[in-house]
Amino acid sequence: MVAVPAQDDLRRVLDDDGKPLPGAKVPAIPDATLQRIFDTMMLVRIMDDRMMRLQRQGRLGFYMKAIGEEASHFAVAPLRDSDWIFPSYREQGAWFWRGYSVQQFIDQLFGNVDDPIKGRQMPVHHSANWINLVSISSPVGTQIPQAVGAAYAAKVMGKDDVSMVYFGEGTSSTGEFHVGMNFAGVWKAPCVFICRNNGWAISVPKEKQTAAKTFAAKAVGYGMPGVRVDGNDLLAMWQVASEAIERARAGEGPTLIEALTYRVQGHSSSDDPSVYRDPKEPEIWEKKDPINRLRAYMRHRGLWNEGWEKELSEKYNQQITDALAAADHKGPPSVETMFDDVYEELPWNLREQREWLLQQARTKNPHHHG
Amino acid sequence: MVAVPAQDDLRRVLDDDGKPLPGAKVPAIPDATLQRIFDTMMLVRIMDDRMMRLQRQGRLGFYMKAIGEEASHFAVAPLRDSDWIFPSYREQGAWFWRGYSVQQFIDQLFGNVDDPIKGRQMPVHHSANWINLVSISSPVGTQIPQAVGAAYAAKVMGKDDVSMVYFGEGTSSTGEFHVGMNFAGVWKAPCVFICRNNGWAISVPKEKQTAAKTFAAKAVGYGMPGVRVDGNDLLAMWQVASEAIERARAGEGPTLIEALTYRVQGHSSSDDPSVYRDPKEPEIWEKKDPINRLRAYMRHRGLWNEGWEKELSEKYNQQITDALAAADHKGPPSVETMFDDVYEELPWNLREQREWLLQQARTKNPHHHG
Amino acid sequence: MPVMNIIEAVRNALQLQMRADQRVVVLGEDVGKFGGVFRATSGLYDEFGSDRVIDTPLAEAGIIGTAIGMALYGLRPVPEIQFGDFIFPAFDQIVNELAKFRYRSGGQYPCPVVIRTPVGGGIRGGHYHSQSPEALFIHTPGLKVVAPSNPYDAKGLLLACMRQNDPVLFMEPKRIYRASKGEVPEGDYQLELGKAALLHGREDAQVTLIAWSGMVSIAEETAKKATEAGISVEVIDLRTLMPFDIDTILDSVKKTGRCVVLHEAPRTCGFGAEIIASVQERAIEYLEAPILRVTGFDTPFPYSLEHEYMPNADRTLGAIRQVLEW
Amino acid sequence: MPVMNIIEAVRNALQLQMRADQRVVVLGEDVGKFGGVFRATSGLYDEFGSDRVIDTPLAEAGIIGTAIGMALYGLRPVPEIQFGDFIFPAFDQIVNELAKFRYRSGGQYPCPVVIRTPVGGGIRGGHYHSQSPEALFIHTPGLKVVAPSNPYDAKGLLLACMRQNDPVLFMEPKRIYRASKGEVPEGDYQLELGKAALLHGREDAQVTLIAWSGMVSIAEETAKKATEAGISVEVIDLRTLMPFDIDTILDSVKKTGRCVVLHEAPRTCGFGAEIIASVQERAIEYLEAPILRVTGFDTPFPYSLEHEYMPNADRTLGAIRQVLEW
Ligand SMILES: Cc1ncc(C[n+]2csc(CCOP(=O)(O)OP(=O)(O)O)c2C)c(N)n1
Ligand SMILES: Cc1ncc(C[n+]2csc(CCOP(=O)(O)OP(=O)(O)O)c2C)c(N)n1
Ligand SMILES: [Mg+2]
Ligand SMILES: [Mg+2]
Repeated sequence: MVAVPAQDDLRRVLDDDGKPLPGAKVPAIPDATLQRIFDTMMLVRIMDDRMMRLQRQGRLGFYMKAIGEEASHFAVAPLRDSDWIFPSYREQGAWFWRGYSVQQFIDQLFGNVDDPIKGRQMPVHHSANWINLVSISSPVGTQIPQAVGAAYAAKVMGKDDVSMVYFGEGTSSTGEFHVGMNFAGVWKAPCVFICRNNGWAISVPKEKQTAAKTFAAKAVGYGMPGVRVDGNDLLAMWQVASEAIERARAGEGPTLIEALTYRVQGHSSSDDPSVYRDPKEPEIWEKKDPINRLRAYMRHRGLWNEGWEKELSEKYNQQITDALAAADHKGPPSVETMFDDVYEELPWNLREQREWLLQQARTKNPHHHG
Repeated sequence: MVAVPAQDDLRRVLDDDGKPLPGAKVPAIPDATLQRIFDTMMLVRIMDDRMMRLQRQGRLGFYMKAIGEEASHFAVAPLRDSDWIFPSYREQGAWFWRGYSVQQFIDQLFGNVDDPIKGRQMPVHHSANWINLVSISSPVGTQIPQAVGAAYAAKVMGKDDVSMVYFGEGTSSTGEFHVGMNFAGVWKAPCVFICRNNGWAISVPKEKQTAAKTFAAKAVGYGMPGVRVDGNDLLAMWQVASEAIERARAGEGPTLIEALTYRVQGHSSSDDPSVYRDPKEPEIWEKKDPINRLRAYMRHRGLWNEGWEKELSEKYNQQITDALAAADHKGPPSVETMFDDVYEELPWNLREQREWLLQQARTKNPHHHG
Repeated sequence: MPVMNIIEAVRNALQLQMRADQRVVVLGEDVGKFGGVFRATSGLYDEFGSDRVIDTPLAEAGIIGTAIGMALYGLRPVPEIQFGDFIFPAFDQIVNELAKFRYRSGGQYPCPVVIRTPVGGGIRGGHYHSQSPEALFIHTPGLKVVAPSNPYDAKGLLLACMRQNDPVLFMEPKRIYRASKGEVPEGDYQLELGKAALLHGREDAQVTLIAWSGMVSIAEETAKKATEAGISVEVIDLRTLMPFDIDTILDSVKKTGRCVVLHEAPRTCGFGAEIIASVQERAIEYLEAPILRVTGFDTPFPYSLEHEYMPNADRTLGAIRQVLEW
Repeated sequence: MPVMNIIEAVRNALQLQMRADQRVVVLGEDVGKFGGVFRATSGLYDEFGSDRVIDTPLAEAGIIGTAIGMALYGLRPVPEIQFGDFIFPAFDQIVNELAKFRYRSGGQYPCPVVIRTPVGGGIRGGHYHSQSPEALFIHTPGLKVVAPSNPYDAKGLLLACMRQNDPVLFMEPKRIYRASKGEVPEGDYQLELGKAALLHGREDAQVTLIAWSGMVSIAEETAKKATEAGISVEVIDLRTLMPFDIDTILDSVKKTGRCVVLHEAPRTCGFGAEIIASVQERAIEYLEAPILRVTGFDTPFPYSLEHEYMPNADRTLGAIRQVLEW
């Protein structure tokens, strides 16, 4: 890994057809691990597809897909369970990889009584402290210095945990990106930065985000290595992430990884890309689809067969169907929970407001008292 | 100028004794201009010295010196009068160069009735719109995106004005630095960024600000050239600034200039560096004093003689003495001016508060009404 | 007269002013080709080009910081912050720079920047697509704060904002961006800043109900229900929050002796508190009852319980009954 | 008992807690070797080392953002913001992240960060070394706001803050950092958050005077002058602003029927407004006069006219006379 990445040196292992490139060093990923990764990528793809259809039917308020970007989620695969992940809103794979269940995922989308965050936030703003996945925020970039703080904490507490933080290329324009990267460099924090460069920030193309040759090049300003990797190449993602994680754990400091991928569909269920971009652009990228490439590679290796994929797809479709059915019977959290967790204990103003709300829910003549 | 400055290529013209370095291209600065620059540097040095003594005598509330950093102020010398300057608080030379008078400078320090900013801000927070010097703010870095906005405005309004913005190396850690630099890169804004690297941010050494090899290297992340220059070498400062200004005016975009210099004394009149740094450090730098080096160069060139410097020093000391005497007779701005300029016109709440204050100033029984 | 919704009225105002004044530029995230995530700037990019309708990098501090520099140099920037909830990365540029520039420079550097941003809940937006931050900016000397509740006011006020020389935070009620429709003159007109609108004012009004932005529609609904219940309520739509129209408020409260303030933001230290303080300082002897507040609760804005969180007509009517029965 | 000033009391609290709890770290600009520009952390670097007393790069958003991450992982960060005026670059991290983390994660991620910052005017600091931003944070659900006025309270409250699990903004009155001296126990003690101090409370008190932070000394001076003028004033030092001690306020106001609120921040939408609103909602029938405010003016904080800007005892006494004569 070099401090200044030669602009066009893009780390790749597989070609677009999933064949190892001549001379490429293929990372030693255990077969079972590789299969679990493929399994999880399938779940992400199926979940995205089902949830979007649900949203289109008006049964789900909002959703954000990762279609075409799934491989980039698996930078988390080489992490240990005790390592912390600070995700953005487009890394479903990271959640499922750590064991976040289909039911939990769907309960969060519906904000029902079983939602791990008690229906507090919009769909896709998950949080799962039992697997060290940190609460997702809407304001982009805020998680970057937070991840650096957690990495620093691990270091001074004598643990050798690493933190990994995800963000999009558009988010590299925020002040949060800068202060987080800069603190990490100075502190040699055990932190791995994954910039998911999917080419677009809603309607704004990457060319309008920065004049830098690459996003990886921004690492120079922070005295850390910057690596550019084919984000649709699972093997390359694994390789580059493993190196950065080992570096961090060994006390050699942070790394910025630019995962080059593409947002094949709209920004979110509310977005319509046809207004601002050429429909041909996504088509080019569909040829580089990360799942197709991994599938092809695994087939060559004899780690994949049609039947297995069919099973996976049936299994996950069934799980989703069941989870939706279960979610249908779950109501929202009870009204009084609205006041919990603002503070550890309710201060008088919230106690008062809570009592008032409960009482007016009971009476038919609601009225507000001071 | 190259996009990635070789880390140790420091642009210099003069050696520490003021002799042109072998093979160095000496910029063609008209003799009169060079003498005016020296003249202005003398004024800065004398002013700093006198004001600090005044402050020590308790006759001035607060002051900030630029001793040892004066040459870096003259990146503004190759600018046109119509170009805009967004200073930080440590570039006295830029103000005097544009014709801000000793009396105005001192009236501002005292915040008296003739202070160009009506006594609104602390000492050294000057503003002079008649010479395109923008109001200084305490929050560091805020002027950086502002300078970029002004540069963009000039561009879209079809003017070929350039804006130049100053900040310290510590300020490069702020989010404001990042967003300003990034917008400038994307917009190819006619803006010149001068990072005065004087080694210290109050008590924090530059090593604790960033892990980057140099501050100039941060330009890479914004797709603009970064140049590192000996900030105590007036000729090199002029040369590098002229190149950046021409580039900007020609529509080729922004440049980051790191002016390597040193804060020989305390951060401000409130600071005591002996608590946090080795007193030997400043001594090394006194040998590189920018005024000594320019003086030596000009002497070789026959552009300086002792008598002239003596005249300058007498002239400015006299001007300062006179200005102080005049300032002594000037009271603060009148009470009612406190409410002006919050808005173009006083809204009712300020009219009411103003009347109340004036009335209670009159009566001996002040009391507050709603 | 054409019927417009708030989005269309805002777009129309921007278009008119950009045609009238070359110095006006629009900047922000997705405001260009896309025309903004709420489409308030759609069409402007095609008409005025990428120099005047600017898709910026993703950085609110950069949007406001550069807008300030543009204004200093002579442009009339109208930046858009995509959601009011995302204005905080620019908070320092707004409260320490934009608001203070004229004052701190002794009047040398006015800073005519009009910041447009959608605010308020009711769109299932949760914590970060629902906030109503007006109180923070009203507490910041140097800023004006404008908050229209309907298309006619939105256009007239926005035009007025773009033609005066102080910085303005222009808050747009996103919940009713499209739902609120009304007749809006195609041509030019302005509404004076600092003047409230008195809705169905009447001599025999028993209660004064004060609201702004998205809550005005709730106030209207409440007034209707009140009338059905035989209670006559006079509604004040403040329209401008800083400076707010104290005279219209006092005239009404002195008449009714009873007042309720309705806002979406959390109660504690919300703008309702200032209205109450200002009124009782000037007219306590007219008050027949305490001034009550119907507001959001002192919690972050919830997602699933949004409906329970938002003030509604029943709650407001309850408060009106309470001040009457007091 | 040793006599300490506020700086010494704060330092003493930090030192005790850092000794008692390995998880406590201090971070900020110049807090390390230099010990802070006000020297509040001096000595800590030598005793606890650079891992726990951290000189950060110059970026408030980074200081608070990393402090949040530290707290999530298990440390107890006590960041210092060098001046309250420089807290705004971190505003998003404070109001959108720190304040909401526990809530938005369904209680999974508490965020025990105690932000120390010096506030208030009176040191010839002009716009940017004088502000009193409490209202902005009191209006932000999820934060606690603490504002001691003397060394004893500063130590007891800071220790309490570092031992509870909610984020706190701890505002220190810089004008009297050294001027305010008093006896402070060397050892450990805590003061309960949310409890005000009633100063010279008396049965026959005629007026309730409410203040906090640097204004408490002005309130005391006013009370003295009032006594000389034959007026008995009861002073409430709120100490905690969120949650504030409504009971102590109501007990006093119900007794006196007259109240004046004193604060340094600009009047409009300041915390005084909330106190007035809350009191009149609960006790208007006890009020013999409007509740008046003595505050900073609605301007940026001026330099030369600082003395004229700052509330003082004469103005406060004037307001007390006014509520008495009303
Ligand atoms: C501070 C902030 N400003 C604006 C937004 C609105 N917004 C949500 S996502 C987004 C684009 C993010 O693009 P990128 O970082 O590339 O991530 P991607 O969506 O492509 O994964 C914007 C502008 C926000 N969430 N936060
Ligand atoms: C946003 C902000 N944070 C903190 C401060 C306090 N402060 C004033 S100057 C300074 C150091 C600045 O160092 P540098 O940028 O290197 O400029 P120099 O003083 O060396 O010229 C600090 C931390 C400030 N003025 N603004
Ligand atoms: Mg993107
Ligand atoms: Mg410096």
